[in-house]
Amino acid sequence: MSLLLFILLPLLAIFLMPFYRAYLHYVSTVLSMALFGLALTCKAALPLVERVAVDLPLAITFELSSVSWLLVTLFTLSMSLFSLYHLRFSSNKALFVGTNMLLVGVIGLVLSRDIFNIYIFFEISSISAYLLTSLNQDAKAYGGAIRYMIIGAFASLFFLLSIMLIYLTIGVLDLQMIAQRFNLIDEQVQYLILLSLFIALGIKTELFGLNFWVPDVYQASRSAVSGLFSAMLSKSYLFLLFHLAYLLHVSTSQMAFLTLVAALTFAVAEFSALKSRETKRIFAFSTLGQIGLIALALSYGDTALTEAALFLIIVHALAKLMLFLALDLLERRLGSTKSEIFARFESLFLMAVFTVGALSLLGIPPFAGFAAKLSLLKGLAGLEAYGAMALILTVSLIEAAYLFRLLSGFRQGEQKMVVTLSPLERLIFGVMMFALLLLGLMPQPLLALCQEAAQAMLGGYHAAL
Amino acid sequence: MFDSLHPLITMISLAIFGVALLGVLVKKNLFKIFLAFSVAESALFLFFIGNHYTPGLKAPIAADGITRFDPAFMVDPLPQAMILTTIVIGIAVSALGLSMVIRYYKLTGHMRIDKMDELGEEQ
Amino acid sequence: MEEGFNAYRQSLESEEQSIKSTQSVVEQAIAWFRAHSMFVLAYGTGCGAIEMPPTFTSRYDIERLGVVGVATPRQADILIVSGYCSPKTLKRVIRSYEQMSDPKYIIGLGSCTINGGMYWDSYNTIKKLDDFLPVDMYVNGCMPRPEALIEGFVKLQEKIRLNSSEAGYIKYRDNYAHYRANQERLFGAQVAPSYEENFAGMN
Amino acid sequence: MLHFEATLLGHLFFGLSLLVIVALLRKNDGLWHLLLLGSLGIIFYASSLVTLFIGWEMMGWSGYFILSKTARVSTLQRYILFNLGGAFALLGAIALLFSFMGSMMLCDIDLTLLPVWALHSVSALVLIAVFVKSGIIGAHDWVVDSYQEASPLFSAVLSAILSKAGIYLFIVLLLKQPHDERVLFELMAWLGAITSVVATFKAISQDEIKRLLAYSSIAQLGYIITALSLMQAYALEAALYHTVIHTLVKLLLFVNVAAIMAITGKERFSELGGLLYRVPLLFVLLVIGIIALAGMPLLGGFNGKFLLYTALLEEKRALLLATVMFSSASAFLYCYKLVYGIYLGQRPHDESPLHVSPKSYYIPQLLSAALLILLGFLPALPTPLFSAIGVEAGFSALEFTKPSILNSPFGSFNGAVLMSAFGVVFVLILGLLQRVHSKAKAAQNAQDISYCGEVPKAGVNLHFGYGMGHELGRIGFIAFILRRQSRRFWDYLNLIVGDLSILLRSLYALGTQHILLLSLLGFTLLLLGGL
Amino acid sequence: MVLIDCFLMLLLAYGFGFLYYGLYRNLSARVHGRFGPSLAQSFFDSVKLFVKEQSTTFGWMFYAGPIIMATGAVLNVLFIPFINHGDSLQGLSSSANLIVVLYLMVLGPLGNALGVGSNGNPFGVMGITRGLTRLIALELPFYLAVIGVMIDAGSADFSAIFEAQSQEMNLLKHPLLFMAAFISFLGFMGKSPFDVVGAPQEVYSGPATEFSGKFFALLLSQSAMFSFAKLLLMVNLFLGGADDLGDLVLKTFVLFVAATFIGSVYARFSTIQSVEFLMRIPTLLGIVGLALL
Repeated sequence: MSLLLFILLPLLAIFLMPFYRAYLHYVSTVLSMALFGLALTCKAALPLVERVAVDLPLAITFELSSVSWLLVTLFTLSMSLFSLYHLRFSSNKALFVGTNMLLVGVIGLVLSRDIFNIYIFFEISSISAYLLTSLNQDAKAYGGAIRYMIIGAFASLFFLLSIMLIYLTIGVLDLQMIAQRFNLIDEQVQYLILLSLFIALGIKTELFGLNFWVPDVYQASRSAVSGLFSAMLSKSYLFLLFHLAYLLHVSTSQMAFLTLVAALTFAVAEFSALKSRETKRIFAFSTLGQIGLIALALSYGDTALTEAALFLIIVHALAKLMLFLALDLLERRLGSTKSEIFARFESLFLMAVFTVGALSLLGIPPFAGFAAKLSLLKGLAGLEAYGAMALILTVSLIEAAYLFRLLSGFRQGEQKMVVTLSPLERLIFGVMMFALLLLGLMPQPLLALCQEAAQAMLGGYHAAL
Repeated sequence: MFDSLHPLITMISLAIFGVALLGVLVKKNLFKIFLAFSVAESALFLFFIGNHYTPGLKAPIAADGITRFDPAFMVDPLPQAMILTTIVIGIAVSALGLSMVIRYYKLTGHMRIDKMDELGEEQ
Repeated sequence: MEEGFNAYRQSLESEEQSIKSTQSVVEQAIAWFRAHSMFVLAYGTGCGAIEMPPTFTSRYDIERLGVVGVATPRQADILIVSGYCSPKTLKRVIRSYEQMSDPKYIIGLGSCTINGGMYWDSYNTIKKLDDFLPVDMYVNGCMPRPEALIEGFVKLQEKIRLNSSEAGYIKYRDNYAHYRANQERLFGAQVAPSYEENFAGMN
Repeated sequence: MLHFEATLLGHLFFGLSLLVIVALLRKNDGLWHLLLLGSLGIIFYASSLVTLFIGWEMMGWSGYFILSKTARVSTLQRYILFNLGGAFALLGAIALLFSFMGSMMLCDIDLTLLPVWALHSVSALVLIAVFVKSGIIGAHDWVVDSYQEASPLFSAVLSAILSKAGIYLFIVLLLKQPHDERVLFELMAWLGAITSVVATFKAISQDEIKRLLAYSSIAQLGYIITALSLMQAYALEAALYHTVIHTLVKLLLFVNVAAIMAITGKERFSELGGLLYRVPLLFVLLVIGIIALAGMPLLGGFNGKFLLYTALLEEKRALLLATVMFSSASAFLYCYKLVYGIYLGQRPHDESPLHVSPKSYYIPQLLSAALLILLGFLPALPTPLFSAIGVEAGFSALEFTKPSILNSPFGSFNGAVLMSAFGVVFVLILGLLQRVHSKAKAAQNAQDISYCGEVPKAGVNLHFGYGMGHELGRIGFIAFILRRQSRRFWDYLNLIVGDLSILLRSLYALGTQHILLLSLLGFTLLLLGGL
Repeated sequence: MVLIDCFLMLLLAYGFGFLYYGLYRNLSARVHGRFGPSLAQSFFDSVKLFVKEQSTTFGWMFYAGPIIMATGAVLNVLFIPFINHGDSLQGLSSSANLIVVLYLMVLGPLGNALGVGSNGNPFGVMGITRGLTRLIALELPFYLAVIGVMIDAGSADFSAIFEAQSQEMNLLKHPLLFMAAFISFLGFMGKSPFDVVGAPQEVYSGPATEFSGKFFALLLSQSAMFSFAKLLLMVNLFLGGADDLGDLVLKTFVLFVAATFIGSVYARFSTIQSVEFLMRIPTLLGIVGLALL
């Protein structure tokens, strides 16, 4: 049960693609479900370290700590839901390649413990993201993809610069060893490395100041694809940013700066969603907002808050994927993605899906978002961070404003197009809605997992303080 | 830290890197932007390899007669391997980017970055 | 039969004795109260209306007799038709009279209500009020002074005390058809709705 | 997440909500009403702060989805934003409390242990939730709009029950305050009184029926809030008593208005009138309702107010009592307007046919009318329950002699004597009036009114009495109140937030190269700053 | 025993009511320089109206309205004790207190309003609206004064109020409160500055437009008893209550004469003027009186 399976199997599937050209979606569904099963089975043997030795000094190590296990399970789960949803449609080669490469890149980011290895998966996930953005093959898709590539390339430049500086100064690539020797480096160079890392990963985790490109990309790509982006892509980079921050013992003032940036992301994104008319951009802003919230929680470096953040990651991924898949359904049936489409379709089930998704995003009981928001607020109150609490509470009022404006569309409009869902789609959305409700009413088991993951993530950081 | 780096190479590579970034920011044509990015990347490679290379040592290639890696008179092979993979990745990214630019040009008839107005709120 | 004012007085007094003997104490008490509290409808119909305010002021002070002006016909007992009466006014007068509750009395001031007075040949006044409404007490004089008006009230009090059967309201009720015919002849289509049902089952 | 515990207070409030929702259950949105009842059950039987909050929010959004069937989008937005604003304030308070108390269970919440600033901030946050829910004067626009635009039966539920959730929250969370830290409750008392005065005058000048009833609910809740802020056994009893009465009265009035709307299809005073002799039973029920609403001694409405007055007297709050009595006296004007506008006066000449009145509207009205009359006869009937709740909340027990005698620190009165005296005297006078010499004759028809000798023609609208309250606009002090509009403040705020959002959104419309320039600039600034 | 007591109180109230009403007409006549009717003229008027042959009615609500109004007046009389000690002429006041009586005074106008509303005459409703608007402003100073009295007495029961005034009348103890209460008492009595409700010319005698025959009689007799009840209330609250019947007559007479003379001197305020006046000076007096409690 080596960790490499997570990386190799999807790549192998891409390689053997010509053999099953017509059943691509079935293959990717089976593949992602298998990986999901695999992830669940190796829960017991945590933490799993695997060293792939080419020649003794040159070795690539993969580590599956409880945090990365949680994320890998989340990624494989969202991937299987995504491909289940696509079973109905005709097989699309680019989509198959893109999604599987994205899965590999994202899992690689989370697993690898070697800085250069991270760079490779950084590039793999980026390339697959560029490909997926341009799936619609029209001017809008290509425009979005090109913009994404330019900014992605800019980010990889800085990441490359930081790797080179690290290697030039301490000559080692393994994260553990970098962590030990990091404070040997000269003060300015440390700051330069951290800064370039922050810029590179900041662009990828879509923090404030560096995330102005995100709404365009979400608007350009298909809704289902943007669902994948918000469920997997930004989450993995978020984990990476804070994993490196904790490993390299970033100073408290820099952590405070991160908190400020995260708070700004949350507030600015939610505010700018208020008057937007484009549904995909609204959900993009909402994703940015939630990322800001997760970053805010992670930036305090406190186990309770990190536990809440991880729980929020999972809940947000589920809710946002559901919303985007439902939006994709609508987009395929009605064509446009203006926010008026909410007034032009007639399907009780789909309305329920949007309502459950919106309420969970907002953190309204009895859905999962509430448990996340409550533990977040409890953690903040424990740290007496009352400013952050006030910010979260007031800005989520803005969030409520635009989400309920969307929901109120159901009552407006006259001649509505009846949208019928296939039993499979009803099953997928039903499962996801039930999961959100279940997590809302009984969050304890998942919270315990997140607690354990939080301790694993912050173990080193607390030891050093 | 700057004393251990080779001053001349660092200066040249940073200069090239600056020019490349300037190109990315100023140039309007998408082709030129992607070319500027690959120039910037190669500037970084130059910086990295230049500063790491100690003159007089052999390249770490298993030629005839040398079967085992010997740090005494062989250069550290790791950066070489890294840069090689990065070059490959760089080429892959620019290939994908340029093919998209061509497709975009076929669809919209222009390649100017400041005229890309399909996305945004007004539509 | 003697003529003149005194003769009329004697006939009234003798009639009073004869009626008093026939009525029970209760009816006499009722008549007494009706006489001692008379509500006049504050409705000046003609030129004589100017004579009524002085009667209420301190010089003549009719309130001593228990006379009070009220605004609505519902509360009023007495309607004073003061002077000439054009058909337009007569329509309102009839409506108000019909809305007053029994027993109700009408005092006609001046000769215009008797035979048209100086407007005898005018095209727009009615010549004889009695054709349209049963008048109980006439006070003559081309606009009688307040003393005459008070004299009229005193006489009316005595008549009310008699509780005699040919009071105006009974006459109106009994031969309503006659009055109604006159009214319809005068007003034609604009006659007010008839008040027929109100008299059913009253006597 | 959900912990429950049966308390007397919970039984009282849940009993009331059960009565209201079951009485108004209809087929078309019955499911949502049951969900609402479930969420109310969660609130009233919650034993942990989180459960309380879950019930609170579910009540909020289930109400939203019922309201969304009939209301406009702007009203829905106003409803949900105010409710969520209150709920998030409550969530902040819960988080704060948890950080000091360490546990979420209600039983070990002890406000005396909190430091002063924490006590004030927790109380302030909870008060925001209470004020928003009961529609205190600044935050009352959503109440008025949603009552007006909800379906008549749902506005009955809204006014009878949902507004009481705030009261329950106050009793559960804030009642056990340390004595000297009550600066907030002084403000709250005055806020309640001022709300009742302003809402009463606004109610008088309304033309739509449901808006009038909405303002009247706001005013009545102002009394309850003033009563609660006195922190005293009899004041708590007054608050609870008035809550019960207000629920019954509003149920009666709203269902009555719903019946009228079902019959005539109109909902403004100017379009109604003269229905007295067509639906006499509805008229009698409405008269019972307004007698209780105005707080006149005969029916139960007076008992709650009597206890409030005596509590205020005992606390020597003369000016506060004067304000409350002033507003409850002027409440009589809108009570009469409600009766006159719909039933009395001349019916406008349009002879649109009346639909038959649905039987199911009568049951809730008869039920609450019977209860009000019972409470009129036996005013002290619920006192043992209220005193038990008071003891449970930490106050001293209340004095209770007989169910018919309601006693208070400032004197008692016997409801049975009052009612039977009224009955006996009424019958005596009726008998006298029948025996009297003068016989009553019915007027001929609607035109047979004393109208200065004129005969009112059919087209003349004689029902202009409905405009009762416009003359208040000419009285200086009241005109000042009527001109104050908190709606303008909220709309201005909405405008600012909208502009800010458009401004910030323009950040996301930057060109690619501008974005790169910005990040490069950020990089260099941070670099120079850091070195 | 209580029944006889109540019946006696009603008789007294009826008698004194009409006596004072006749007195009022006589006194204001004397002020106008004329003799005025006999003292019992109002009694004669009401009896004459009772014995009228015919009185128009507009349905059962119109019939019930005046009855509720009369019941309200009668209840007021019964619930206010005539004598401030002992158990004679106490009526039912033992089972009620001042606050109940205050709010019972609103019951009469409700009956009147319902009756007037049901007959459909627009003038009637204009009168009622004027009455209710004026009622708002009337009750403010009166409540301020009553609150002062209750706080000073420490309870709302009449016995406690009498006991608090045993040494010194409230009139002397709290002159400001008395003044505020007296001004609004004028309004309650419907005396001249504040008699805009039933103005004959403007609103066709206001609420009483459609009252004919026995209904108008009932209206007159209940307003007589109601004004006597209010006189009684003022006496109990501010003049220390009546020790015996003679003291009762004296005090009510003094108070009544003062009200009559003020009434017959002032012209009529319009609704807006009376509301704005009552909300200024008397309310100010009341608030200052309360402050000095």
